[in-house]
Amino acid sequence: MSIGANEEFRPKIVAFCCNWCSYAGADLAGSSRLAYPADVKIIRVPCSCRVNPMFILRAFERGADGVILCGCHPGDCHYSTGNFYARRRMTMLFSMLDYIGVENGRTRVEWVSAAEGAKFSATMNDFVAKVTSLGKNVRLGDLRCKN
Amino acid sequence: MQELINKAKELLANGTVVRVLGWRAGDLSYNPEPAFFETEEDLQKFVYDGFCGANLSKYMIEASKLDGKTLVFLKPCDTYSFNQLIKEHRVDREKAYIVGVGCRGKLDIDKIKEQGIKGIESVEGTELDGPDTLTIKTLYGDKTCSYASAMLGRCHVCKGKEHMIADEIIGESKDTKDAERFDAVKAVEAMSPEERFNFFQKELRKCIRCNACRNVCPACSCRKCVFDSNKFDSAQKANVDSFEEKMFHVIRAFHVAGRCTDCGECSRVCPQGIQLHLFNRKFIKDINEYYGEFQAGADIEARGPLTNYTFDDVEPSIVKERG
Amino acid sequence: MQQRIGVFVCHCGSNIAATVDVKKVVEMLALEPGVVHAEDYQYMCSEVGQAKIAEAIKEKQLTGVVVCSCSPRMHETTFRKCAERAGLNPYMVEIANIREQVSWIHKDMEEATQKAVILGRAAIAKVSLNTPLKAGESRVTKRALVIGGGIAGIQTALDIADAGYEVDIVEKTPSIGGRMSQLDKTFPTLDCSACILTPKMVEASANEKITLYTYSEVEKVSGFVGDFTVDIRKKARSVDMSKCTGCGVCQEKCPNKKAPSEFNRGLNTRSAIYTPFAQAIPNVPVIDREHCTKFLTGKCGVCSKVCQAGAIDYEQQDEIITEKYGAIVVATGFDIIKLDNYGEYAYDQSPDVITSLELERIMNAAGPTKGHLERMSDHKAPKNMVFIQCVGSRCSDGRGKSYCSKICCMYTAKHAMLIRDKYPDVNVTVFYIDVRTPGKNFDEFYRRAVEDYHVNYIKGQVGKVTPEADGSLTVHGVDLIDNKQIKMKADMVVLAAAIEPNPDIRKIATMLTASIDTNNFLTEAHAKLRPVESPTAGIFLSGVTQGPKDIPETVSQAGAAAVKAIGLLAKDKLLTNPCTAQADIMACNGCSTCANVCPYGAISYEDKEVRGPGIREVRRVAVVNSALCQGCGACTVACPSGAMDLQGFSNRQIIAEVDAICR
Amino acid sequence: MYKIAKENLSALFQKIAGDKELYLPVKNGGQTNYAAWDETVEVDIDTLKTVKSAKDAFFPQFETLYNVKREGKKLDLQQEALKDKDFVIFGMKACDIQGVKVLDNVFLSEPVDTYYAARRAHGIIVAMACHEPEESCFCKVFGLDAADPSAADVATWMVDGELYWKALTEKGEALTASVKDLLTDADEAKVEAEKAQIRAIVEKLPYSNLSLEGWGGDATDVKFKSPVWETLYKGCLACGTCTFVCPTCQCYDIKDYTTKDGIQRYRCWDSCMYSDFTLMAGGNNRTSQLQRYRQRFMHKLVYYPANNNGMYACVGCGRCVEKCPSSLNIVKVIKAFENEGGSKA
Repeated sequence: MSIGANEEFRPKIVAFCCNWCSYAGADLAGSSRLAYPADVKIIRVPCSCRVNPMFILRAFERGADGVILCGCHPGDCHYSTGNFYARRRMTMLFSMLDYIGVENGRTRVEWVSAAEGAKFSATMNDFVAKVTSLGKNVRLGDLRCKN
Repeated sequence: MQELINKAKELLANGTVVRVLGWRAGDLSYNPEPAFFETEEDLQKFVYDGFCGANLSKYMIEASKLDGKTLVFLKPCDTYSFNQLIKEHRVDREKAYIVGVGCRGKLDIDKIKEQGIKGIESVEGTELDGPDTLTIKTLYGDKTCSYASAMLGRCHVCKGKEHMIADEIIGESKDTKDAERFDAVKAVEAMSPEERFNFFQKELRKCIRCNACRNVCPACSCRKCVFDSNKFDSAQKANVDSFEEKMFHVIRAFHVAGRCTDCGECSRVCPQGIQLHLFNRKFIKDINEYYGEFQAGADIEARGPLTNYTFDDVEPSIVKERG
Repeated sequence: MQQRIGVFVCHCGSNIAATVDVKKVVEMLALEPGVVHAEDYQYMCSEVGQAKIAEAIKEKQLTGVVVCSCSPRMHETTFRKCAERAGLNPYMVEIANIREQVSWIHKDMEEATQKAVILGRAAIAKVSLNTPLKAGESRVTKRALVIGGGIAGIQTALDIADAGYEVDIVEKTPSIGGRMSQLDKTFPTLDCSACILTPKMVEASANEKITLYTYSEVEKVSGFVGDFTVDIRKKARSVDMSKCTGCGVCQEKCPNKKAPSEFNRGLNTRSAIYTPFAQAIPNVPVIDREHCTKFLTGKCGVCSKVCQAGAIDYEQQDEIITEKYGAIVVATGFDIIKLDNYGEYAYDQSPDVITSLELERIMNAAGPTKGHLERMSDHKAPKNMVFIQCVGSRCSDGRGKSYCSKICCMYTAKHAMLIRDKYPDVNVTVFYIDVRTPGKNFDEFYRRAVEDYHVNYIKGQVGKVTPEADGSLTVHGVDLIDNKQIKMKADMVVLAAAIEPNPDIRKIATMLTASIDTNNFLTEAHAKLRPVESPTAGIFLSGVTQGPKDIPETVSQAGAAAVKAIGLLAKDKLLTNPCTAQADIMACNGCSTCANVCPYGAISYEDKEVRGPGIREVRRVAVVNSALCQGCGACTVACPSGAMDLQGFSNRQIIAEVDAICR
Repeated sequence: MYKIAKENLSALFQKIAGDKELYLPVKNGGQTNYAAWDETVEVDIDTLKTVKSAKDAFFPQFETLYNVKREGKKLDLQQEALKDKDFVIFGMKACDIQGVKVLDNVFLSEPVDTYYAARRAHGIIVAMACHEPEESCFCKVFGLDAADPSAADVATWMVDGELYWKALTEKGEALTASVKDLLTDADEAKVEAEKAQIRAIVEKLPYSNLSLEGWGGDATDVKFKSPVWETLYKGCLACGTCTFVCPTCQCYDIKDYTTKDGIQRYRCWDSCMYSDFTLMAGGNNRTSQLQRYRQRFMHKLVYYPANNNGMYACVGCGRCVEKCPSSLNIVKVIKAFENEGGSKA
């Protein structure tokens, strides 16, 4: 699974999806056969507020090239307020990563409802394209996790 | 200083407190240490001068577990930390008798050494009501420097001379602010991403992972720090460049975001002189801009910005839009 | 203990196997640490597939199971139950979603197989850290709440009450009855709407198990399935319900009759003290304080003077009623869209351009024209009528709704037929995109309109309606079949405006934490298999709140929602989600940060003695009430020391997944 | 004895670095520490003390011991290569060299630490005399001569813009030979004057007359049980600054890092100040900061000398004096016992 010099760069993308909206949205994208690149791997969490910034940093440390967090639209959280906290936490984290010089295109939050399979697919396509254009995450990866 | 000692003696004598938390004179003229005093005799070594920069709030966590009240001397900036610790139930207000002490800015011996002054035998003029110029006797001759030029970086952006909490106040404080609090952060923000990355790499590469910043921090008062526990598989004491450079300080800053009072102790104690406040102050600046002005420790009742929300909060994409 | 993990890869017929090299996935995952068994099968969810899992659990003494199959939202429960039957704790099962997330969206076999392997590894990494969990129990309050008192809400309430449970209906307007009460006749049988609805309304009112809260709104909802607590705001009626006899004298004598009648869609006016319609239930008027002279100027008080019962109470205040419920049914219904985006139809310019719902009122004997078909501008009988279909429905340009409103084809056929029947000299033309009449006796109904009543159906769209100086209207349209422009005179134009969910639904959905789709219809737990349940446990969907439907469909769905609610209320206890937060008291700071973000108030603090190496002290520590905790995890991130963790989605489990994916 | 003008030092460094690794004090972000030389670094041989000691050159803060790679269910162990190339460490002071001697007693006695031994075998120490000793210095207390770092392979002095160079060992001679063309002959008169001046300053240092009376290998009971510790430790924040800047602290931890396809086993410095330092499966035998604090100084001033013929595990470099966030340090400990420790038997 290593990337040779001549091979096309394929990013590693971790997508955290809340169980109630975004994961269901991803399921809908699947059952509607709305394709997005295989580079995206989804981790199911109960709510966007379950996502600890440490998970995102961990992903980057372990070699992820981009991390996206998807949750219910503000106001539609299954747990009423979870995504509001997630929104503040991620704003802070992303701002800090940007501040220390990490390309801000590598992080994203998107609100995707259970009915938005098309949005899920479009979001992932767009995000993968963005991260691909940024290339390999060299600024945050741990040397020991190199390919 | 004598007034502080008299107050301590009085409160010990009348049984209001059973111990005093203050600073004990060091064996050099610039190294007083945080210390507890239990008797009048102990207090002979009590000192309060320009080098008493240590924030004593955090020591009150342990003192709160002891029987009886502790008299604690807090500078204006220390009182924010104490308030924050009350809010987080880490100190017991009832166990503290707080004497707010005056402050005219605290001194940094390294700031004196940076002026080329070596072999320091004594520093004079450090007391609260001392002169504007310090006289320094050294093995290589007598030197002078201005008080302000020897102040800790944090005092140049002082939050103010008001004590947020105190049972009584002894001594006058002076305004030492002569720079804008967020200028240093803004200067970094103004760099290109590449420059920012290189800047922080260089700064953080110095880290030796001694944990002094964490251990001195009143907000980092966890009984078991995530870096010492296996809860996140984050227990690493290795000084492996990549982790310190990229993760450790970001995680630490995030953990205290919204709780950090900007007391500046982390930057004061870093043996490698890393400008750790650049992280904490960045979060404070963002919080102020996105969620409204917030000063941790100013108001015990106020809800912390990261445990709060409004429906119309900015989206994380603001980071991108702002460029 | 070394884990013994079994991996089961499903072909899902060819759904997975056509794109994923299932054998390769088995082969690769068998190499993962801890994996002692790996196999594939056609349909893992089938009885045979489940038997394979059960057998492997027993024979290989598996401690964890990974099923690579469809979404866990589909079959996680199936496989958990299977594991439980085989003696393995059901929470030792993890699903790798290689259908929705792999085979259905990727075409390249190598790429898809590789991704399936990675998702399998992540699930293996996670299951290695799983711990057996046990579901707790919570009580069920044997009372249901129905939000909305239209035909959907009434039917649901009647069915729940029939089963012997208490049920409350909260209706925003002064009377139950809803949209159906505004209709004149109903398709396809053309019986009178009021004749079939009124008995239901009376039944609901008379049923001792049913409590009606009319002129009331849901204000606040807390709690969870089986144990909701709801605040209901009973708006001040200004009329004492216990005293009012419903004689109607107050409405008659009310000097201010200038308020637009909501019931008649603003086509005429009503008094400031009013019941919306004659058969209103309860038959107790309300004072519309925005139009009442007494409230506006302080002078008047006529109603109070004429009321023999002394029921008028100008001082009455809103009242908040707090009640507990085990289940909540949402039946908030619909309204028609605002036509602001459709200026070309001149709805705002001419009173003779009306909506179909307005036509219902015009045709109704109790309506503004006492049932006479006449133009609202000059009260003359129309000679030519044009119906325009799909106004705001099936819209692709973003002005209206993308969906089909479903009922318009049928009600337009009904209107056309009724008009042609009663006024044979009126020419009726219908412009349509498609005529959609699936349903029992529906197409026959439409054919009658065309064949027996000679309604002129034109396939084509209307571009513009122009009001002329002589009071007539000119309709500019296209005939797509003859491929020609049409320009015709009309005396009245009727717009089949799209329907949309009641605008209050957003607020209600937020209170209920029920998800809604982009069109504001409530989302079902499963679009096909669980159509009357919300993904939020204990919330059920009745009627148009879930999607466009006609009366018979609404009534049958209302019954279905009732059955689901009854199924819940029949239980004494519910098993609770064991994936709840837990505080490690050794690491807890007692700082209260977690409690600040808990939406359920599930975290409290206790002084507990803590013992550990060199530690023996009383500390303030967090305690989670697992019956209240819903497992969102907000607290786990707020906790600075990581003392708070979420069972089933622990920090280490999620990190293990991250690591496996990034490997 | 040879000399070289200060402005020619970069040529010297370039020459040495031609066939050996070269480590020397480098300024980065305002702080001076030992680092590998290359043309881009800012060499700083004027700062008396680097923040960290030169210990890393022989006992790095982090080093990989071996890697394990997993392929399917097979494991492949890959030993980390030992140091097999000579390197020069330039600018070490007398105290830092004594620090290495302290480490030698630990790592070179049986069982020999092969990683350390390889680095020692390949390391060439070029020492520098302390031009301007500072108030935190107290190497004299341990019998060291800041003016004449004699335990090195090469000793150097910086006098009036010229570096005086004197080979002391065979390794030193060989290194000298390899850079001979950059050096010129010199007489020792200026160096002797410099030594005298340094020694005069050392006499005046505030800590130079610190007494170690009562310390040493026989003092275990008396010191361990003293109530003095109860006051001393109170200000300690339990950070690891003192241990990490100390030239003699040698405690380490061995941990695994999970890589993509296996683990990396590494060792890293540990600090006896940390709460989990002696944490074992069965609990922790040091449960309070008092115990941890006491341990550090008992080790340096009592246990180590007891096992190493009276040699103290402190070299008087004074780094802890300068860097402790709470201004606690070994000098304060020694002084606190001056009136107390000996008499309270």
